[in-house]
Amino acid sequence: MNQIPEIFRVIPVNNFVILAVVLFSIGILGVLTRRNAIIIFMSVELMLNAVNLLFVTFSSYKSDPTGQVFVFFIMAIAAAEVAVGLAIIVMIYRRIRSTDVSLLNNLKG
Amino acid sequence: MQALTNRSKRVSNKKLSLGERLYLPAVVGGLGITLKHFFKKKVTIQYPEEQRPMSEVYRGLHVLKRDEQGRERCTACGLCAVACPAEAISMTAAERQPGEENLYREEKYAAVYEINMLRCIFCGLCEEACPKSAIYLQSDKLAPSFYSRADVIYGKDRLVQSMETIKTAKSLKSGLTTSDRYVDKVWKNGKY
Amino acid sequence: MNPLYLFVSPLVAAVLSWLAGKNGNLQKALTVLVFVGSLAVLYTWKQAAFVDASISLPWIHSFGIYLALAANPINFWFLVLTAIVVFAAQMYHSSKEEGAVRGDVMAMIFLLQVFLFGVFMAQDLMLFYFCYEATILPIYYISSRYGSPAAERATIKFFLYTLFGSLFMLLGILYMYNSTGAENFLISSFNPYYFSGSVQGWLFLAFFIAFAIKMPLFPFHSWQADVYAESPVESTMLMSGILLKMGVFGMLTIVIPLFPQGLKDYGYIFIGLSAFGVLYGALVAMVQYDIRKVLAYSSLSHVGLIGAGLLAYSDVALEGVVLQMFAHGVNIAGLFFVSEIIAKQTGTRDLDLMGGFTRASFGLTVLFFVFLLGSIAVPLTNGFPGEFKLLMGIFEYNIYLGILCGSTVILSSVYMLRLFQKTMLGKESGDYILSFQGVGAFRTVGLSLLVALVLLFGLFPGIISGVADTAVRTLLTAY
Amino acid sequence: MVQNLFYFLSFLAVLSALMVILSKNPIHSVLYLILTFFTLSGHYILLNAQFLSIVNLIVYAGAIMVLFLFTIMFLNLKDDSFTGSRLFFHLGSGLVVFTLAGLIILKVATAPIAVADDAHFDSQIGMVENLGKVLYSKFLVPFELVSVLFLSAMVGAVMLGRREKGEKNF
Amino acid sequence: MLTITFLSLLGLVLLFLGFAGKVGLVKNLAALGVLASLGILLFANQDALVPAGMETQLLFDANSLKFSALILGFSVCIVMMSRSLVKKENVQAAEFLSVMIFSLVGALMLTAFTHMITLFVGLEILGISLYILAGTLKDSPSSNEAALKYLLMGAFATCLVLFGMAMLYGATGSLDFKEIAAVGNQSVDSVLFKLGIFFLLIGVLFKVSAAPFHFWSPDVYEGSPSIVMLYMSVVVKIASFAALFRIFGGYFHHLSYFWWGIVYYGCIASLLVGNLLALVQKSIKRQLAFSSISHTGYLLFAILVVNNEAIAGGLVFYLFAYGSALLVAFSVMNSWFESSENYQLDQLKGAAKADPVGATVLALSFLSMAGIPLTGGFFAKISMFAPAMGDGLYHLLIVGIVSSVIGAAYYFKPIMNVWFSTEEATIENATDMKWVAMVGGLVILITGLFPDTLTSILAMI
Amino acid sequence: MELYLFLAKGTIILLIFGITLLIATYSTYAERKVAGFIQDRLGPNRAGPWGIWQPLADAGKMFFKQDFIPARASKWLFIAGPSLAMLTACLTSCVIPFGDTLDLSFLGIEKPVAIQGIDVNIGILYVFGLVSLGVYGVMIGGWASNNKFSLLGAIRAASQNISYELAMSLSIIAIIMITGSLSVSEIIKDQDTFFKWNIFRQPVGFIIFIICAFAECNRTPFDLPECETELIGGYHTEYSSMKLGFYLFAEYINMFVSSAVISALYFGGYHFPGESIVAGLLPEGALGHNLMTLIGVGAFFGKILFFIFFFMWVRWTIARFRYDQLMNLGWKSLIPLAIANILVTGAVLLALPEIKGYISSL
Repeated sequence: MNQIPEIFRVIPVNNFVILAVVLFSIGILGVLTRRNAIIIFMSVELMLNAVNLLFVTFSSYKSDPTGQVFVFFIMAIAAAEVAVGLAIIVMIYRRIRSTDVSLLNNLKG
Repeated sequence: MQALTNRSKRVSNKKLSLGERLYLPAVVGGLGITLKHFFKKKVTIQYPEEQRPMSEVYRGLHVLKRDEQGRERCTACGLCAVACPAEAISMTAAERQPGEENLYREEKYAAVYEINMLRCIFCGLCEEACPKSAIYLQSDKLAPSFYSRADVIYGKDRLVQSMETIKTAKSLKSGLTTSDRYVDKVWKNGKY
Repeated sequence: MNPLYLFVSPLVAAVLSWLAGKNGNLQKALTVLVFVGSLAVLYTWKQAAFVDASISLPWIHSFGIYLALAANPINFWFLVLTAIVVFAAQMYHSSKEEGAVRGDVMAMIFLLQVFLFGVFMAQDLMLFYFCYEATILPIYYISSRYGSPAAERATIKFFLYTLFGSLFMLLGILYMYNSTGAENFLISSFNPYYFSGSVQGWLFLAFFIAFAIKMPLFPFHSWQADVYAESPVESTMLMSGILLKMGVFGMLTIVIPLFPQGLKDYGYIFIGLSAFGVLYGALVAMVQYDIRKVLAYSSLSHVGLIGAGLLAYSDVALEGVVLQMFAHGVNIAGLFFVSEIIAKQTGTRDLDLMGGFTRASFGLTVLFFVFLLGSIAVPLTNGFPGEFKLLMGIFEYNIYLGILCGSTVILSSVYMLRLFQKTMLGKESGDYILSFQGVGAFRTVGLSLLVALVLLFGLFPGIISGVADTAVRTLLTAY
Repeated sequence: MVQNLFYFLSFLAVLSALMVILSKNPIHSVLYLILTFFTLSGHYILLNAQFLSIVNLIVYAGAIMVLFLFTIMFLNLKDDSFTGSRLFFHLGSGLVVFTLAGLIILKVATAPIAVADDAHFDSQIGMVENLGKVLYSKFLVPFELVSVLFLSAMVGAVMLGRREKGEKNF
Repeated sequence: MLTITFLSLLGLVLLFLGFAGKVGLVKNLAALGVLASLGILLFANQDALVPAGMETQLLFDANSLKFSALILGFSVCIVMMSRSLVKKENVQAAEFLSVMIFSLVGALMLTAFTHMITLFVGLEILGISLYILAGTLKDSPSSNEAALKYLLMGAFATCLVLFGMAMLYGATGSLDFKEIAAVGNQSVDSVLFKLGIFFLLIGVLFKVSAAPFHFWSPDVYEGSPSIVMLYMSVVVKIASFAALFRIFGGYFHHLSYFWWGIVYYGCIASLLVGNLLALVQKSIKRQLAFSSISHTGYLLFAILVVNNEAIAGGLVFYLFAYGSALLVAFSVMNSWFESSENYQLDQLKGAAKADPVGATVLALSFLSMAGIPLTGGFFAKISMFAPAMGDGLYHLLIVGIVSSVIGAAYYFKPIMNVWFSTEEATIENATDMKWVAMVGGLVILITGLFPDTLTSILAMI
Repeated sequence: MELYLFLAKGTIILLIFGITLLIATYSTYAERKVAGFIQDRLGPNRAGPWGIWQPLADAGKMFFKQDFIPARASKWLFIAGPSLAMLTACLTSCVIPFGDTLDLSFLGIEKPVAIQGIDVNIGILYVFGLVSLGVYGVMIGGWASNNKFSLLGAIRAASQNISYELAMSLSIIAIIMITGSLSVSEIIKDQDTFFKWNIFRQPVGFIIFIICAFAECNRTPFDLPECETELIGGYHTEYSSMKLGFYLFAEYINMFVSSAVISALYFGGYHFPGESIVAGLLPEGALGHNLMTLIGVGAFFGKILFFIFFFMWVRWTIARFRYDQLMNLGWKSLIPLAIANILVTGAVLLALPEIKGYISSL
């Protein structure tokens, strides 16, 4: 019963971590380079998913359910965040007819 | 306001009760009704195979009648065209030449007789107007559908009764349609 | 008598004068009352050889700060000077023409007096710092609110300068507290043996920068002239007369006894700069046309001398410091007082537009002249003994520095007499002089008092030195 | 077999993630992001976390991304193109991020990471029963508190998204 | 735990009351409720409702009680002040207040978490509520913009925090801070552990808006309604510092070789950036926003020093002094201006003539923020500087001093405008609740003159 | 013997897939037939006896119609839309157990083979996952058409699906609470006697579920996304040929799957009343077991067909909702009701052992 499945033996945990890091960096890049608020927000979701992957990976490899529970929390909270976020984006869109963050220049020092 | 009859239903805007607002009883009732219809006798007539019985006074496609000898009855008097509310009928009169007596009953005849079937409303006034009992609307023939505008104008080639029906006809009336018979029966009798 | 008296009475007076508002007579009465009261208290202390003149109450447990106040021979003359200069300033203000007297200014000056007493009597470093910082606020208020339109900028500069310096002092205090493992900030719980040489050096620099900016000594003086020129004269009098003495006091009671090694290591740099400041101040004062700026630079020059004396680290010099600081306080307050009267009357502060004031009021000319003489340090005025001792001390320290500082004797007479000549003598440049109504009785009495002090301490410097000298010497020999 | 699957999914994940941020059309980005989520769900299944994999689909692909798609369609966004003036910024940030990521990856690639051994391994941890037990016993309090978050988010989304009287635009 | 439950229910009740249209009741009940929750926090056993043996992942120890008390205390005032916002603008009282109260739940969680899950949930409850609050003024473009910027940056920061947590989890196999801290000792060389600490720290620094991760905060602060800005810079600051302190001053304190340098340079950068940029602002809100960054710098001292137990009190003191000063300043300015949400420095000119009491209190509060003696801000600064001095952080202290001076420079601008400007007053009406302002001023003075009163009150908690 | 297992399983999967398609195909026929009957008509009856070749004829027509892609449409997405709709629809049926196990020991397969694509322990979640993905097909298609009506239809579809998905899952949770498993086969196993069918235990849940199922399938009365009177054809206005066919077909597959899920969750799946009597009549051993299973499969399909009929029946009975009514119903009635249902179920579950204990103590 408690035999370690094949995948845990043939694929080192590092591979998953690397994949997560790559996805995370892509997310960061998206946040940094894109101007469309929605796409920035999507990049954030991508980053969250990279984190989720990390948690699941560690959780599975370490055989500890906490990580997966955490992922559950992250997912739930991400959903709430998206709801609020999209409401805000829609609000902005009503105001400036765009979601381009570089058009947001009311506030400058 | 006093209702004149007791047939009209008074509309009330009272709030629906909880049971009514659930809609479920109403929905179930509706389902019952539809289910009842599910098992009802079907009213479909499978047309080419089965045909609906036509009314005796059905006004179908026009026909220009011939008399017992096969002569065209129409004298191109134009009363039908005058009577036509849709102005669907047009004609050109011509004089009968010697030797054509077997073709036309009177000295004058319609060289061209056209009915625009798009205009025609199949009201039957032409039939009523005709003093020579030349035009009738058949009760067993429907005006077919058209595929081109040229088909719409019915000339004499398609309106005039074919000779075969004359031969088989036993009498003036027997060669005619149900409509003919009906008209004769009802009020054309007195005219002769 | 409880030292808290000196705290409480001006505080009460501050509230009262705020309430009194524009009522000049009430303000005058308060001024005199507090002045006399303070002097009386101080006198009783001195008579009792400062036996009961101390108090130590726990104030802030969590930081180990005590409300420790004490009057002693060293701070005695500072306290007296505070009373006098505050009196002078308030006398000026409360005797202004009808409607120009402000309750808030009076209240702020009284508040300033509270903090000044706090600074001079504080036996706890944090309390010292606290009051030291707090003194800025009233001055800032008066200068910014009632100064010329340019005063706002000048005072904020002053404020930031002093804040900058005093924060270093704060660091120093905190360092002392931490490094010695002391449970409190009482000055008595520190001594120089706690600090190694290099640490003393750093601490010296931290404290010195605070005090030097306050005084101000030569490289840190750039705020001074503007503020003096743009502020209302009350605050100029206070700043020049007493606020800068806080720096002197700090040097005397904190830097010299606690960081002798630091003073020795770094003092020579600053003594040179101070001595240069003496010359620089004097030279600049000579070419100024704004009457306030002349006095401001003269003050810089004098304070440079005091600073050099402090850094010279000898008993003679320190005795001179005490004498000179008292003299300077009285003289400069008087000078500003009189010059403001003149400037008000002529409607300008430009020396070129003044002149011939003698014809308007001979009495005022005399008063002015006496203050001038005191400032030049002519013998028999109060400036002389202090300057003499200071120069002696500096000569002992380094002869070239002595010569540099000695130039003040000549140069101060040059610019001061130029001042006198331009204002009092010569041809009057308008008929304003004829309309001069006189100084007024209250001011006359007050000014006479100041003049009397100039002469009194010129003739009998021993009144001061008798109290202070032994105490000052112990500062050098205690450790 | 498993390895190939892993590499295939990873390749697809990275590719679609890249396309998310490179696509000009926001709709395409959303779709690529959904694809990424699918690949990640695949990874979760590989990792024996069935429950999360399906929850990932339901929550992310089924709810969150629908919301995104919905909003984008709602707003009828046009293509968003990279402009020249920001090109250097793009290049720069790309370079920085990739350098940093590269460094991290180099470090991580060889890092020893402790994993469970045979004796401690439990293949059931990713199953819903197990997760449910942990969630509802150990983490009950935070779980309940998440409801506060949802309530707050709900109120906020309604408050912000609601059209005010007199507002003309949709 | 009890307080958190109470607050959640309170928010719910307010929401329903709002649906029922009882707005007046909502406003009163909100303030009363928060006050009651403060009472519950102080006088009730927090674990009263928790069954024995159940893990809550929350632990209300002395520090967290202090921070929580501070949070709730300030919140009472802010909730009371927010009546004016609700009155002035087109804002739904019930929604606004209940979201604010929900955010308090998050704030309290941030003071008491023992586990990453509670930390994360707390962060997000607070964060999401704040995104909403920032966008409350739907008609104002700046408010919209603030909400969006806060949202994007907040979400980004959350990701960084999570990434750090994931790495820590990978390194230690646990999400419990105690266990991580225990394992942390042995994982000096672990790449994952380092990465974890790094990202966690960066993320949290983002949240507390320490430079160089501060760039969102001025915009967000300026754009938000002023009540919300006040809320962010007081309550949220307390909560996030409580969290930062709990992690890095508490659990990971002994692991300082991992994170100390980052915080150190972050601290210096915050001090300089905040103060220098605040110097050139024309809008008070923006100035205060930058100054808030600089205060973040001072507060970071608390994380840097070795003796973290001792400085906790100082941290609380600082937060109290800063918060009360800001609160007082805002309450005065709020009553001065009827409609404008974006106070410009010029608007304050000559206000002292129209309203001397308000002006005095305003001046006091700015003095306190500048850390001038006589005010609480002075002892607040001392309580940060003294331990740092004990640790020998001389360079940091010098930066601190320089930036204090710069700080004083811009804090005096409003004072100067209020008091020393000769122009006619442009303020719209005098402080309507003078006694409130005076009490506020008195509090500042009392904390300045007798800080022991505050420390002894705090010690009782 | 792995090979046999593989073959057996493969056969079953193919069979399920085939039957799914077949039923969906004939649903189109049935729909028209039922519509005819309910409206006192005959329905299609020209292609073959009783018109049974009608679906094939339709399919043929669809194939040969012009395949039109609007000029400004997003081409790939335009194609992807119907494909996705079809894909998600088809994938769903694989976790539904159509019958009990088959004993194939004569082929050497020791373990009994379930008549089910795959038995995952989160089966019902799988269904939900796919159902929630179904909306993409509609949305993408609607958006890609570059037509306002399509877009409106797509947006309506999306919001409708999202709204009703919530109530749907909430209503299921009550069942999961009773059964204690997410696996569909477990849920069916739990309803082994007639009165343990969930329809009796969860009547409210059933009503919610079935309403939501209608909404999820975009069936009348919730066919707002494609309501002709307002939106022409909704999201598929611009579609023609087999792409349109896919959309329509997907709808029928969804209907089939919904019916299957309803039967499985609430009507005992392959169980039928009087099971034990039937079992008694059958021979012992593998043959009997297999026969029993097949009868069960028949029963299941009977139920499924009934529900498909029910779908159609409702379609021709109830008028279409207005959009705000739809949303109000979903958010203001169904979701609270579902939550209340969960609470009540939970309370009863907690109280049940007490009550039982009390009764037994009497």
